[in-house]
Amino acid sequence: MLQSIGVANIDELFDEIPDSVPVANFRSIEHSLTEMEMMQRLSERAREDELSLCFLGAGSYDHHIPAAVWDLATRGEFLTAYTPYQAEASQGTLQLLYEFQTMMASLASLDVANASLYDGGSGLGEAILMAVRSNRSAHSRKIVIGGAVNPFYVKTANTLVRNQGIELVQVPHDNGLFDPLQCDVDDPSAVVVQQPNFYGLLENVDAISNWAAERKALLIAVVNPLTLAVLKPPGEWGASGADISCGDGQPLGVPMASGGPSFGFLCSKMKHVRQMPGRIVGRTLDANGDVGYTLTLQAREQHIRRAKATSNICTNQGLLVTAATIYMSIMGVAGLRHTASRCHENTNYLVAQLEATGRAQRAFSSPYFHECVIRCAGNVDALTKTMISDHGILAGYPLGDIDPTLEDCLLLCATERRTREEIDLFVELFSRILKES
Amino acid sequence: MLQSIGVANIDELFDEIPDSVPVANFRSIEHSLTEMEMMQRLSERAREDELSLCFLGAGSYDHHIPAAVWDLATRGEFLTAYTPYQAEASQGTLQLLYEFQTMMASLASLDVANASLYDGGSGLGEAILMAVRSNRSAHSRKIVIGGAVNPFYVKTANTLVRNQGIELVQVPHDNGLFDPLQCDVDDPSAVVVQQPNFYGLLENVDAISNWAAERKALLIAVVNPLTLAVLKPPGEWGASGADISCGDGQPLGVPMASGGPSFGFLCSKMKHVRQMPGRIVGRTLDANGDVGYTLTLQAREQHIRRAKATSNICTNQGLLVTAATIYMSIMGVAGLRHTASRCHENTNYLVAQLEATGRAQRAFSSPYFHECVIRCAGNVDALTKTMISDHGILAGYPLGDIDPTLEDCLLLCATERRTREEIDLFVELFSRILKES
Amino acid sequence: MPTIPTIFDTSEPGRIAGVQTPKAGDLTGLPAEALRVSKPVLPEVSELQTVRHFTKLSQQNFSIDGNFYPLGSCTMKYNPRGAHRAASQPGFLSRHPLTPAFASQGLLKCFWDLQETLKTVTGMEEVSLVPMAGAQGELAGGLMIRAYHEDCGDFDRDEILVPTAAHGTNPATATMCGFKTREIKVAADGDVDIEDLKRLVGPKTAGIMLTNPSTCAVFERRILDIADIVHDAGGLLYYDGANLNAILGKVCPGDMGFDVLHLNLHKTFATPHGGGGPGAGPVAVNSLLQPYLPIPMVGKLNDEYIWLDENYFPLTIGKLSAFMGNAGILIRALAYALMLGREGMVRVAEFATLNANYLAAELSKAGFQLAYPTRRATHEFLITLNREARDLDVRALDFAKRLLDFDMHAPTTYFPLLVPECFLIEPTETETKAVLDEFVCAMSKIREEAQEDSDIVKQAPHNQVVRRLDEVRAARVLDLTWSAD
Amino acid sequence: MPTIPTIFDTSEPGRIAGVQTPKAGDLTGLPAEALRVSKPVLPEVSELQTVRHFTKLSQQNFSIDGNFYPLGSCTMKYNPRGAHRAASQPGFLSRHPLTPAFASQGLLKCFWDLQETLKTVTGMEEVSLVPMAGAQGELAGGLMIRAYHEDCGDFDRDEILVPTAAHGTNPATATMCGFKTREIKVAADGDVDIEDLKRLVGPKTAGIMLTNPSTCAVFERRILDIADIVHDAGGLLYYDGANLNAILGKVCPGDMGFDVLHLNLHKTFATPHGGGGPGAGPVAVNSLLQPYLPIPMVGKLNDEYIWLDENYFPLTIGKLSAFMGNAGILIRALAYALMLGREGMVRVAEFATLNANYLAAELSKAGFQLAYPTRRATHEFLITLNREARDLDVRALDFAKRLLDFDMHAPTTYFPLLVPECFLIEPTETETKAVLDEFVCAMSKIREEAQEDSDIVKQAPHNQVVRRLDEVRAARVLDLTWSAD
Ligand SMILES: Cc1ncc(COP(=O)(O)O)c(C=O)c1O
Ligand SMILES: Cc1ncc(COP(=O)(O)O)c(C=O)c1O
Repeated sequence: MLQSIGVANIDELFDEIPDSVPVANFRSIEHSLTEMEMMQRLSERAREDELSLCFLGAGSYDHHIPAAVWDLATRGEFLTAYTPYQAEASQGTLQLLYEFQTMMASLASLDVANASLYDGGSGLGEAILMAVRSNRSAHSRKIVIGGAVNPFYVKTANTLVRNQGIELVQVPHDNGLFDPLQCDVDDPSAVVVQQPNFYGLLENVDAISNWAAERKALLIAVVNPLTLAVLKPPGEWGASGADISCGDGQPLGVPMASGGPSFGFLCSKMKHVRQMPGRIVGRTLDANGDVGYTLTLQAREQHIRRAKATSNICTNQGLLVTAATIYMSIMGVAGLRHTASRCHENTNYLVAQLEATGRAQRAFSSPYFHECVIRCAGNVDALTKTMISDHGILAGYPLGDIDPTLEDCLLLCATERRTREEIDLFVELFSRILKES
Repeated sequence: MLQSIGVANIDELFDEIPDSVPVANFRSIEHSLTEMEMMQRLSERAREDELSLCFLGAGSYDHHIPAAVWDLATRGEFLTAYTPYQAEASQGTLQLLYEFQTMMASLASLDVANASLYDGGSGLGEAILMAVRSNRSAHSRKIVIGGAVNPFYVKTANTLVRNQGIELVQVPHDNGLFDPLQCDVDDPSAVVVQQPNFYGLLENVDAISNWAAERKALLIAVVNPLTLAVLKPPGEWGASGADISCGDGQPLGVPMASGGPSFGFLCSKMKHVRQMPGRIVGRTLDANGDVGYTLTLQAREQHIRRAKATSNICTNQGLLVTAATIYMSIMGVAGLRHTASRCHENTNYLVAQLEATGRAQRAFSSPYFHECVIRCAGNVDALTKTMISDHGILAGYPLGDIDPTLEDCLLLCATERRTREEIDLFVELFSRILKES
Repeated sequence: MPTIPTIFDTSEPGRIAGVQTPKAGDLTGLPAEALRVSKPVLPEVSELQTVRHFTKLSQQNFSIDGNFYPLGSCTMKYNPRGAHRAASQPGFLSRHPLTPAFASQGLLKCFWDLQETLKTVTGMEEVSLVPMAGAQGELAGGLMIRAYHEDCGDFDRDEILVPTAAHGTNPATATMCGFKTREIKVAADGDVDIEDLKRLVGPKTAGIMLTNPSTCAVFERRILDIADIVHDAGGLLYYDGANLNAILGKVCPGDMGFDVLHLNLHKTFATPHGGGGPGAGPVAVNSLLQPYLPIPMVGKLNDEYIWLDENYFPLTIGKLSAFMGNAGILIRALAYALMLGREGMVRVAEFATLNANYLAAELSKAGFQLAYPTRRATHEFLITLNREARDLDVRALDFAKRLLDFDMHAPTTYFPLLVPECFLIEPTETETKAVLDEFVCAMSKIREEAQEDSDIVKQAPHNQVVRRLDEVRAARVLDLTWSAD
Repeated sequence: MPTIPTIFDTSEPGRIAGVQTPKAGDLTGLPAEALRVSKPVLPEVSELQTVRHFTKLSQQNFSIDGNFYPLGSCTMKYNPRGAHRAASQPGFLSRHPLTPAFASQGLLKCFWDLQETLKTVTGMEEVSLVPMAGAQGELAGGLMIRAYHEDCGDFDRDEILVPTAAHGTNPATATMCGFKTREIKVAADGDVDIEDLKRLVGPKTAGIMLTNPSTCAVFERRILDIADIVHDAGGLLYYDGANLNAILGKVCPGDMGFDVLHLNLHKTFATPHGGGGPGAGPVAVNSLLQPYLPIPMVGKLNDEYIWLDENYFPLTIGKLSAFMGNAGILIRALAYALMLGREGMVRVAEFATLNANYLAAELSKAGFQLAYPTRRATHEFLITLNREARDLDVRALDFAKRLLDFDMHAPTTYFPLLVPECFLIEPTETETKAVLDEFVCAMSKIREEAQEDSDIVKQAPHNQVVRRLDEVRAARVLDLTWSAD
């Protein structure tokens, strides 16, 4: 090979690198390990972190994932392909994405969906940017955010949008709920509401939706896609429905995996599609007139529109979308519905049993779904620490971390994976630890 | 569908079952579980049995398996295919088997290999039957078995062959070795020797091979295929080489998995091929003159030859062969050679360290490879129990179970997966436990 | 898709997958004459080359995951991925086979549960999970029959009866057990010819091997009579469980007079067949044969699970494998059984039978000839393409090859031998009506093609990676291993 | 292979995968107006139907595991299965993102190790692993540059310079950061036009975004001069790490004058691209920008690993994701880094460069035109098919489509925009010489075909599941979701 190139050795191939750039010094990097040695090291670490039971949600949920989902998603042809730039050689991924878009749009009861964003948090940022671009009638660049929108999402969105002169105005929650009447922004460009909200409570989405519409603000719905099998979908909220819906796809067959990779999804009414960021797949015809799939509306994207693109996103979260599409196919309508309702019933049971101990009660009284805030008679920090250290149990999210008024509160959920026995065990430990502390 | 068939309900479809056969009563069978519930139950059980370190071999070895091996072998197209009866729709499996046959035959330095038998034990049984069919010059149906052939294999083979009037004559081992001169059978039909033998010792295979040849007995070589990367292959033993080689394929990329599924392999000289049991794949041409692969020599098999078949085997261990073929491809010559030699060095180190404690010494003095018998100064049973219960360590195979003269002996090996630290830990525990007991 | 060079063709001396190659170990001290000098023919390729090669090869396989696969007698139904996952857990995969029972309670409990389930499923007294496939189950069964007669001092019983339609493993097994095989005729309606049976049965009869539904794909209606006849003559009844899918939860072999049987877990219990295997062929027996079961089994002693070996079963026929059969397949089967549960098991037989009868009805309406038109289909059924062979000069084999071009695997062909030009078709319960309808369409289309230009069918397949393969050449010009030339 | 109906086409109302469907939970008490009435369009299929559908779909994809995939700028090299396995362990997969640090020491140690490794690899002061792809890394970088200037009281710097050849994400990112983009010319030899740079740089310059090797696939030889020019003007240098594969272990971006950069772990560190993603785009900075890094990072406090959040980095640009980026991808990258080790990293650059230069040389000998014939290829190189377009009326696009018929993925086409009819070809270090030779053959063959009958090429592909797709129609007649009609 060197001969064909006409050099004497490999070093010569680097002769355009100026000598004044020092040679890299990698001495601090270890010598190479074999796969076996690498696995030994990383297995040890993985084992170190294993816990046995999870009652924590707050945006990432411990659901059952059918074995088929990842067996299929990790087939080499899905796992090791690039973005489907050559459509004819990527019909598998492209058709899958078309099916995904159909499922997501339909779950949200909106017209279109894109092929994913990074995650729920950055997805909200993109949704806001999209809304601002789309809502040309708005006078302000202010966005009203419901008080109980996932705080991690709000922070993330803020990082993304503030550089474009967009201001996020968060309305403090009222007993856990978003009351737009307590908002002093007259002309928001968009309104963001989450259903169920971060505290698991059901917002009055119809009223909020109408409130936004009256102000010509676009409505952005942050949702947990699994709950849409049971809850009224954003497209059907109020008189005209939400304009944009976004959220994190983790509940759809993606392991918690420390939060990533998961994927952000984005759905909207058709009229906003040209402001949508990210890949979109369309169905078309080939030279023979047969059906085929291809990336479309690429004129929105950075590789064509460059500085004027709807977003800079390029690599997205395709593999997770693959898994989610397979998950939704296996689960179907009934599977999703039953899973969501079972989570709700399990959480209901958990809450009832906790209240029965006399050491806990609901922090908010309005209806919740799937997840719930519990006020504890005792030190929440000590409780969660002991639960982990002594029992390997994640006992929920201590809300004091994000809201001082909820210092003695835990955000809890019991997914469909939690058995009665596990919940009973948790309740017993909960009560015992609080008593002893 | 019922309408098309012309019945009113499904029950009618069973109306040819006489009423006098009672209806099945499945009340003792549990109600159905979802995949999630089934996984919860079986995960609990799997976890219950986890141990952390393995120094046990005795026919099943704790080797590293590259991740790619099973990722590929469990692709649906390999995993969920049937025996390749329709060759044109099964070229994947067939070509793979052709490549497998090539690798195995070459490892053994023999001409042909079949596409697998059940396991090493039953494989020895089939090898003996094959030898008896093939050796028409033999006057007896006696088989001489070296004293240190894997006792589980011998037992299994015996179950298979004794019904055809074949007698296995085992020569007691002499200091762990097979000395054919101590054998009083004059006209064996075949001689079975294992290399390295069950005790890890290196037999004088050249001499044994020649001894068998002089008596017109076929020589059957039981081997660990991994060791063939380093040890002289059966086809090169003595003046004329072994006739048949068999063994278990577990060391080639198959997890220990409680012993199964693994696979038995069988290689032989070309002149015996028509007596070979099991599937064999051949390369041929298609109607266009292009290369393709198909099952061949089927006239040996039960579905054609019925009562006169070379064996009744039908379903074999194809998937494990798939894994082994991938394993051998990834590892290549160097990978297998280094793995085998590293096992040997690790075992050497283990033995040296154990001897250094003063509480153990080798039971046999002749050279061993990969695995070794250690005589312990103390109660072996108590040792192995404590090792498991207190430390999660499998401390070797107590040979007293199969040979009373070796009651205080352990058969030990340290594969390439065992680190120096693990071996040192083991030696320290070994010495401490024996001291305390 | 092009044909793929062998992995040896892409090999290059000295190339290694470094990340998989441990440091070489020290071999000093080993006798030189024990060491290898010749270099084996193994691939010398990178890991990527291996991955790409076998990915490509896999894509040249039909499979249940990719295709309708109505291979009669083989029960190619969906293999739940959950069962595979359950058995692939590290606690099971990394367990050494010689781990003592006290440290293997999780696994032993699985085996115990499966034994109990299979007892109920078969209606038998006791189960041994050891045999590694149906054929090894048959062998175990034959050896138990032999041991039983010998224990009764009955040394002359050296004949096994099988219907002419029997699967090849039945007579082959009889031979391996040291028996002779005698074939009984099958009557025109597909049932065993009772008169022929009566003629052949006698004091030399060790037993009879039967499937029910039979390999003619019909339910052997006079099974209880057959049982009486054989039992009265002092013989035993062996049930070949290959067709158990048809009657799961409906009737039990134990209630049909069988003394011993095997199950093919890779059929009825949906464990994947892996392109050839592995399978598992547990045997079940009534009390007569219980003492002879192959070891080891799992027992329970004061709430602890234990291995039952020759100490507990001194009359055992012995070991059939070095360790404990195909343990991993047994776990998959248990997982499947748990997911089916009581109600699911019955559904299996019902929908398998519904699908087969529907497909039979539709094919018949489409003008194809059922081998036993007056009989119900069971979980499978037989058609004969004799008429097509005669009138159109296209044989069952041609139909089979042409089906591949329709992206469907062919049914079992030319089995049983007594039905000419036959297809044994088993759609299984996991296929949808749409798929069955497509199959009927494909069959009709192929017949149409044959009517127009039989060469299309006779030269099929056309769309596979290879054209029709020359099997005669394969057996004549033996090319069984690759070599550089 | 036929085209595959959508999963909705095979759907049947009421069909469920029972084994995946938990018992329904109780919803009483929930307000009626909160509940869903409409039924979503989701598949109603069996598990087998799902498995078969997606197995079939997967087979319609080119991938690294199946094909040579020389997509320039994307570094499609072998994705070690071991790295994937390591990250797929239950201890990692089942970890909730809000698990406190004291119970996550295993994971945090992995992140720490990766941070340390990337510091060395880049020659920078500090690393944040948070960004989830290259583009998000760019965003983080841009925001840090902005924050830095604002902290310096320098509010007028609102321009980002990029070469005209830059990747689209660079200008798009500049916009998202609230900057304007100014494009600098590229000289005829592929290097940045220094005079043009000098003309554009100034007090409004916030920074410059560059790759090196550049998107023209040559090493930017005057990088140190560029750094001086920009720094002297008060701007900062951003390094787009997409091409880091070319210099791994040879030189560090930190030594070329860059202040901030991202890496694409899904390129240089071989994490699988999943048909679109996920990736990971860690950012590295020198001490100037350290205070602004996106959170969280991992720190060490008395031998314990801790999360570093806004309490430790009060000037941080903030969070970029709800939790901690693409954690699983980071573990894969660490696994890959461990397996490469010190010596492997250098090998990556050497063999990537060797393969690219060899392929460039061979293509050139075969008569194809290199875009920069006087330059060394780096890990990739550019050819222009301008002559073929002019003389034979076949465009780069046609070559690309025809290559698919040779079972090879096409290189990147029409990027960078300034080179007409170009292919950006990146063979990567994990391909063998034989594969490169096949590519040269295929290219020559296609040109021959074009000479004989250009329609073969212009109407390609011929052997794929679809013929050439009408992209114009796709954008005009928007069909983005399935509906029953
Ligand atoms: C009727 C019948 N009996 C026995 C067998 C043999 O079973 P196995 O392949 O599991 O050994 C088969 C397998 O095809 C069969 O169909
Ligand atoms: C030069 C260059 N810069 C930036 C990017 C964007 O990286 P990512 O796709 O990881 O967001 C790419 C990806 O193709 C690239 O090639």
